[in-house]
Amino acid sequence: MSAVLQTFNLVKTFGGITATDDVTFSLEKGARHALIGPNGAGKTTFVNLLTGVLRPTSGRVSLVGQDITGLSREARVKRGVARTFQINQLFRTMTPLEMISLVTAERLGRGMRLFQRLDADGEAIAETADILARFKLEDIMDQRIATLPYGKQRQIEIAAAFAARPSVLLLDEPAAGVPEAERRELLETVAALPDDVSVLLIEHDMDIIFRFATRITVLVNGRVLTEGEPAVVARDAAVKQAYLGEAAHV
Amino acid sequence: MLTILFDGIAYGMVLFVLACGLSVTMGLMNFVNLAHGAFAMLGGYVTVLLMQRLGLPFLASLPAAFLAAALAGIVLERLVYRPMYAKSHLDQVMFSIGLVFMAVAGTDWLLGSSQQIIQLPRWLQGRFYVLGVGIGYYRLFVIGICGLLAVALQWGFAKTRFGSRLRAAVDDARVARGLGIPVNRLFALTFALGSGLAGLGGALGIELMGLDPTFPLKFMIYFLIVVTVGGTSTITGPFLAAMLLGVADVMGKYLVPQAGAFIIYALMVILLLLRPEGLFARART
Amino acid sequence: MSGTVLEQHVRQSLRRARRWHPAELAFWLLAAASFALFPTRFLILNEIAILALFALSLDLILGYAGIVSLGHAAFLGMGAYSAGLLAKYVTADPLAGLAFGMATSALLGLLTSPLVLRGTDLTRLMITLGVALILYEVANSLAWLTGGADGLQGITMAPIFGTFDFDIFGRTAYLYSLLVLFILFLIARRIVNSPFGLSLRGIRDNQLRAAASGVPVPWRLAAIYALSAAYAGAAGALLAQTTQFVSLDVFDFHRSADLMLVLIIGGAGYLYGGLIGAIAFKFLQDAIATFTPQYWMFWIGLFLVLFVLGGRELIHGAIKALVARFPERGASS
Amino acid sequence: MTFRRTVLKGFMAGALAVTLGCAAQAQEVVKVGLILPMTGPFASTGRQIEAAVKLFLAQSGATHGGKRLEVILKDDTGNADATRRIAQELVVNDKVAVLAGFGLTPLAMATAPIATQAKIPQIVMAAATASITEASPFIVRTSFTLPQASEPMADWAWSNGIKRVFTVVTDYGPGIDAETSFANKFKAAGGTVESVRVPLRNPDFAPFLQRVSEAKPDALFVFVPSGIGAQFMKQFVERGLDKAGVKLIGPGDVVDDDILNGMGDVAIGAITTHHYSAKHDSAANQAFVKAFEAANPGVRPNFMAVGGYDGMRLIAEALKATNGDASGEKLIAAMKGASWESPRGPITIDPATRDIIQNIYVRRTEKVGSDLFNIEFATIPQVKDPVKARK
Repeated sequence: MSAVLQTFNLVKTFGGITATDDVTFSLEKGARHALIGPNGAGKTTFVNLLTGVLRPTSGRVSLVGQDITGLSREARVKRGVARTFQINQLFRTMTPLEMISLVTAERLGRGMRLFQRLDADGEAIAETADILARFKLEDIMDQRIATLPYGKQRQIEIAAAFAARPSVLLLDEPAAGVPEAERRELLETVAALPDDVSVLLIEHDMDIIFRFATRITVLVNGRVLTEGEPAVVARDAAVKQAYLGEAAHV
Repeated sequence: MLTILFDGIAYGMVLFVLACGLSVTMGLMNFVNLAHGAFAMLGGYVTVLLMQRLGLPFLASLPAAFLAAALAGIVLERLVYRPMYAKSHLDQVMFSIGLVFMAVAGTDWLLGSSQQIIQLPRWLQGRFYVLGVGIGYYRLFVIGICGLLAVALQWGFAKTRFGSRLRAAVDDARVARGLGIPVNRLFALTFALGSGLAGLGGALGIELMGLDPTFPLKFMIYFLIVVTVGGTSTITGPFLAAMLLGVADVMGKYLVPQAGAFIIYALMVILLLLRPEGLFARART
Repeated sequence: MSGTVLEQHVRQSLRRARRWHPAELAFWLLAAASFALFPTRFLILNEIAILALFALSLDLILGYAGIVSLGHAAFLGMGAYSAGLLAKYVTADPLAGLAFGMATSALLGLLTSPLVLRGTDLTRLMITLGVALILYEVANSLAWLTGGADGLQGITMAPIFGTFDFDIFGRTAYLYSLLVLFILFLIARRIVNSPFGLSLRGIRDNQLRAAASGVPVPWRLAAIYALSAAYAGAAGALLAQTTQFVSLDVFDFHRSADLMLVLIIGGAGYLYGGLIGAIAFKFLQDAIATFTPQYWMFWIGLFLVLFVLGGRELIHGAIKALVARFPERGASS
Repeated sequence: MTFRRTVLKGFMAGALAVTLGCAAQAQEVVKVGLILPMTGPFASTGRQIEAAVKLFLAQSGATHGGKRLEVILKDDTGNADATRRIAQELVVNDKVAVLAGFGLTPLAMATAPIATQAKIPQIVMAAATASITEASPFIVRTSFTLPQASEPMADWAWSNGIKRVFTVVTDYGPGIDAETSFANKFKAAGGTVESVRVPLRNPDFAPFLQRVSEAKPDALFVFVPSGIGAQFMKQFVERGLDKAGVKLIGPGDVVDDDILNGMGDVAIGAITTHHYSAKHDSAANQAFVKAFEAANPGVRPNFMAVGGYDGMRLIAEALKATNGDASGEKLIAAMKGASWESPRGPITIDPATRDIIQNIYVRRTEKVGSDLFNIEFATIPQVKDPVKARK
């Protein structure tokens, strides 16, 4: 196995506060890697540094050996780093079909085609259909996203990220707030993600973490506290004290 | 040269009194009230009518201008402004432009479209010289009044209970509400005060800026520049912005008359580019 | 691959979104019929067509990309003066003037887009307003070129294609403006239904997600801003050519404010809003100005106030009822 | 004060077109499209002219040369695009035989191509840039030209011991006309001139007057559109320029009769050259002023009114001369050389330029009783527009 996404001594400060403190981290190819930590540990900041929303104060980010520290958000997406958000960020006035079409078109570099007809682009259509089927959105593809149930919206959030055909997928609490009835379907979706996609899962829910993750990194106060296999991390006394102590339902 | 500086300061002072109400309402309710100038015009016309029809002296008509505009502010805030707070900026802009149109045409219909003229009392006419700098009595009077007002406002804003509540509400209306501050009533009062000040400014400005029904349209841009450049969270911000604008405008016309109003608009765009939050706004995280 | 049945469905669904609704066909048939129906009203019809094109231009940025502007007159004026000056000093050919006006406006849009594409809505409103005012002052002070406050005099247009002369009844002018409007409308319709148009709606809906989906947001916005500027420039060029006169008024604030009103009346984000708004606005203005020539501004103002306070739902309800069932994403408010 | 009058006028203006329109259907009608700024900053111009036009029709009747004159009043708000569109609509839809009015130079210029294309006389009753009559062979002017009024001022100033003049004019056609014609003439006589131009929409004269005050000239030559004259006057005095011995001179626009009384004593002593004063000493003028004030209580006719009055008379006279033939070429031919005694004195339409030839008077603003008037004390007879005369 080789590293896909790596950071080296990543630091981010806001004023006097250090949100990310010297994080060196590596995501292996095909990994199911969980990033956990108590609230305010700097998980979101870290994800924002990985995806280019924020620029680090110092340190580097690299993707398959290439430095991407200076690249914009959209350039990173083009290179294969996609993400979902903790709070849904959807094109609410669109239908799932339109939203997936948009991402697909961008991936295929059609974004500046002013006169292309959407229904005349076979390659894009095939790809869109594939995503819709994979995420079981066929039946609702023509309904306005804003009117769909929350669990479906969460599904679309993941589908939209996946439609960018990433090699690295960052899932920010994918099941947060999803009602029990829709939860199973959503977890199946996550489980069914193809093996060649490396997944970084930011999660609170230990149930989900132990179900999917093969590796865990614990972030506390912006630093990496420890990293290892789930069983090992779960036994770690420092982790228990810093984190698991609060969330007792292991 | 110094005379021009003096003129610019007088001009800026009037602009400040005209616009400061707008800056507070914008900060407090996040509401874009382009019709602010209509209240100023009301104050101006009240002064003109009182002086011409009832023969009231100039000084006595100034408080009347303030009161009339403040009263109009209270009534309109209650009746038509309140439902607008929840709407988008764009809707607010359209709404208040509509009010401006109504004010302009309504004034034209009632009082005619000509420039209004008032006769200042003798002791405010003419000028004197200090070290070769010509100082107009009226401009000195305006600077005096507006300066006092600015100091009083700053004091009221910083030191009184009303002021501290207002500051809290401007900072974060939701939190202030949670603390039991009656934000709506506070706002109604502020709106009235701001409108009244605009009315007073309109009255003081007749001699300097003229007064005709198109006043709210002509000066809307100036008010907006003061507010956007000065920021909405302090008194000193709009004050400095008004001074800057007044002096730059007058100086610009004096030094490069052919550039006209070009200078101040360019200034506004440049300042907004450098500091989109307003030149004197507090940094917020 | 999940088989071709789903692909077929996807294809059909995408096609359905761009297919012509019967109401649209009826709209354009009526527009064409107006030519025969109102032979004495060509002048106002011409003004409507130009205003509609101008509103279409604003709709492209406001309705499709969510950019507010209180200074769209900057591009109208740029197009008008460019076309007027070209006709006066270089060539009187209308189509050359149209192209030139569009090009200069697009360039202006591209140059000013970095200013406009930052900050909040309020900052945008102010900056667009400021840019238009600056251009007003520039045009005013370049009196040797633009005629300053006296307006640009002495424009005479050559016949279109060398055959159709601009007549005093405005017949050629209206036909010309209507055709330009129609062609540019077709292009706009094609564009908003393209991947590019889809990405704009994405930006309007959610910039965060758009960027996370690989859309280069600033570049797309700059592109649509320049395109919208070109449309406004075309409207300006038509104005200059059909009235054979340009005054500083084209840069004036009330142009931008009226335009906003037009689009708000018609509703943004489905291309027809500007057209319907322009028709309603002009007839309203004409009707009011006929029975009270002096104070129409008051009634326009009252209309605006009532409209924002709650009349909008009424009118848009009526429009929607008229069009029966517009495609779902239609009149998104 | 102005309230009731304005309301009344509003109704009348609206009613004018309607009532005249209905009453005149039976007889053969010649329509006159009267386009004026009735709203906006130049509304006073429109109202003066409209009142004068109505006065003429009331006095002389509407029937001339066997045809009934019908006036259709339209408001262009002082916006040139609107003027042009209204003119076109009047020609195409209302089939007017004559276009009249035109409060500002751009408005007249924008309409000129319509007059040419439709071959319809365009009677300019107010706008005063010299070049207007050259914009179309169908334009005839009954107001004045700024060079016509400004050049005599240069002569008067030079012969009265003024050597250095500072000019302040509004930055648009008429202002530039006034500045250049005065400056050229005055320099040719040997004087020195400094100039500054004020933007058309300008809230504050202070910075411009400050320049004047520092230059300490013998006289300040000023042109501003009537209406903002009062504001200018006040600031002139406020800046102490009168006490510093700077004489205020210029064409008569700044001491417009319409608003002169409202200016107060600051206006006293201004020397102006113009073609009309409400105090012009002639029987024709006294009758005109009396009738005008009777019909419009509280309003004094100004130079705009006399332009409108004579303009309407010109149309009537031309129609009489052609025996009711309202074709454009015939009317224009009849107008050329027309001559009569106007309230302002003897006037003639120059057959060569279609511009007006008239007396220019030198006046001083003085108090007569409790009112301010421009008292004429010298006459330059039969002045042609000097710009076109030189060609």
